[in-house]
Amino acid sequence: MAAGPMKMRASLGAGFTDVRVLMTHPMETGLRKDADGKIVPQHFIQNLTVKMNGKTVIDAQISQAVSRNPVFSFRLKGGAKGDKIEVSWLDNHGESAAIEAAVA
Amino acid sequence: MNPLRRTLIAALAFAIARPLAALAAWNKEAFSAKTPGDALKGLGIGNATPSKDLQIEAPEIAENGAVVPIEIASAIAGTSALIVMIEKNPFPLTARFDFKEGALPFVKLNVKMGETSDVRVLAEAGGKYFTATQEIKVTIGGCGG
Amino acid sequence: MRRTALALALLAPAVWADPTPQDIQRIMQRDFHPRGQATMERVVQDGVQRVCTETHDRPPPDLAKALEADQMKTIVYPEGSLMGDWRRGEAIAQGGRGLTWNDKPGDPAGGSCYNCHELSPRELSHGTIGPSLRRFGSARGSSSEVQRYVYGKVYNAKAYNVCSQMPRLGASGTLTSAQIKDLVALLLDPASPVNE
Amino acid sequence: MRLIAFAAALFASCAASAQDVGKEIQRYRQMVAEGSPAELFELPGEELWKKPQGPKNVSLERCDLGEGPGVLKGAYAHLPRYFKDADRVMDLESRLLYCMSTLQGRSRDEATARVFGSAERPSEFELLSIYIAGESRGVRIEPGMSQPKEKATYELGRALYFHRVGAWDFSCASCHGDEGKRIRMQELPVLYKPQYARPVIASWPAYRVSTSQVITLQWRMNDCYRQMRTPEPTFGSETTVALIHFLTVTARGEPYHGPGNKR
Repeated sequence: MAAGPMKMRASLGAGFTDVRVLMTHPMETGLRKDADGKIVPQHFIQNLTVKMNGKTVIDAQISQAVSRNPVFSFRLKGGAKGDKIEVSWLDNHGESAAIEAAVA
Repeated sequence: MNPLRRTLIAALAFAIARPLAALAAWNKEAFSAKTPGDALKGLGIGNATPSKDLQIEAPEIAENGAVVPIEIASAIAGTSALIVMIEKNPFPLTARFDFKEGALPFVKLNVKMGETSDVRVLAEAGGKYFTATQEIKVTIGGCGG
Repeated sequence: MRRTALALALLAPAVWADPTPQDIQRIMQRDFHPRGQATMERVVQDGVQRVCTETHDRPPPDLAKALEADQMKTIVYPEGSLMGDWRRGEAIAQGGRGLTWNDKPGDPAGGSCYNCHELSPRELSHGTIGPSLRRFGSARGSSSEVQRYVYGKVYNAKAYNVCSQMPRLGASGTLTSAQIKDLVALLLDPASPVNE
Repeated sequence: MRLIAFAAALFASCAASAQDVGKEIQRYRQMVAEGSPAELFELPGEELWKKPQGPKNVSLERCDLGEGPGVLKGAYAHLPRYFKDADRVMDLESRLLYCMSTLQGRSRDEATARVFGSAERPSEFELLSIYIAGESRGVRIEPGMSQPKEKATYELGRALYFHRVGAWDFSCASCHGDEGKRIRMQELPVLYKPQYARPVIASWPAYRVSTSQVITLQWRMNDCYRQMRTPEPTFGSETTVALIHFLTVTARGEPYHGPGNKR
């Protein structure tokens, strides 16, 4: 399951918006062998973007050393109920996925 | 010009040919580096000053190297990027987060650790670099059967 | 094991009226299936398992003594020194494989020692079900009597404490005689990290 | 290249005492639990629940998990329980198997060909369990305990818990029998006591971080018996259901707060 589902929760914290996002991704290091002893090719997310109301607020580059099915928490300044948060990723195979949620 | 910007521009040029990768820069040189020193070189970082305002919240002992939670927060004014490096991993550079206007310099993520290692965090603020480390011991959990 | 059977006949009605270990055994024979090296004989309780189940691991002292004497007879001591190589012993103590349905029969097994015991101070990840064995040798020396005790205890822990939670690592065919000697060295060799 | 000068002394590691080790491992577990990917599997689980399958090409949506056909809210928190149609006590997984057979017309062999999946491909039972359990969040755990068969299953589970068996002479209580014990770094809950059973049972099924896999209580029973060096318990058998029932009854009253995270 490469580009499987994503989940996100954006909630108001103490003066900031707390964003927690889950992604389905194997994050293969290229060092692991499968049950038949064959090397599983590298397959991992390289880029992450967090947008708030359409404006990019965080750009990230990550490596294969981020755990499988990545979980990230971020904090955005201010924020109000209903603000739109969007998180997207792009992996080394050119696959991508995105999720959008309103601040609750 | 620092290597990061050079890569960024290269990626931008590439993006014209491949719309899918639009705006996505991934610093191949730094992420392919096999030592922390080479990774810093790839990121264009020369000097970094130890700072207590750069906080790492992580367990000192992780029961499983496949998932090690790390929380990083910078109280250094003007922090625009946080970098995570696991010194003893085959490829130490693990993540770089660039925070624009509207984001706080905070992140929590789960990383893989091949063995007990120092985890080094760097913060960029106003063109200067700050650093902090924490050792995380990786142990064996469960019955091993 | 006639002694065991007799004692069981006396004990059975008093404890666990419903369901009995015999009932459980029948149900397990119906609900389990053999897989790999894990064959169905393994759900048939022997005297030790039966008595310990019946008595919640607290058998009457006389019965315990009798069963321990029976178990002592299973221990086969090899000729010559009982001290192997502590380095190999450390690897055996770390390993947790062996005798499960997905272990390949014939592959060397581990002793699972660290699962329950503290041994070398360098291994932080150790269990606490059994007592700490740190400095086991420095406290007791490595005389032939101590070697014989450690060898026997690893070979068949039930010979010393009949309802011990420790597996009968030699008697069950988990570890070879050479492996048990390596564990004796891990505990008793003055050069072993256990005795740091 | 210029080397960075680091104050090595600042980071000197020292041998941690046993108590610190325990505390740090607890902190590790807590931090891992805060970011559980388990809910990622709720969506594919829901799709599977609604997907027509088997010779009858119908979905499981009319499956009665005890609260009426198709009712998911709170169903998991009230299992295992007695089902009149099957005349036996069932846990979630054995009930799902029953519905696959009766509603979808699938054979037992086909439906159970792959009950435990992998990180790449979780099994049907794993995905369905995560989805269905998620529909019981906040509902108090209250398995059936009024029917005679429910009481008998509980007693059977209790006896199994203390039954010493297998090549290594273990019972469940060999590891889960005394307070404050660990295997390696893993603390061992004394599962026949309510205060330990409650938080544990309320977080199954779960995501297991060491293998990136979804795991269910049927898997837990199976893998414990594997490590007890017995033959394999049959999926959904009375033995496995009885143990799950015994543990769940011991945990009753706890609000369900899974699907959780395990080592």
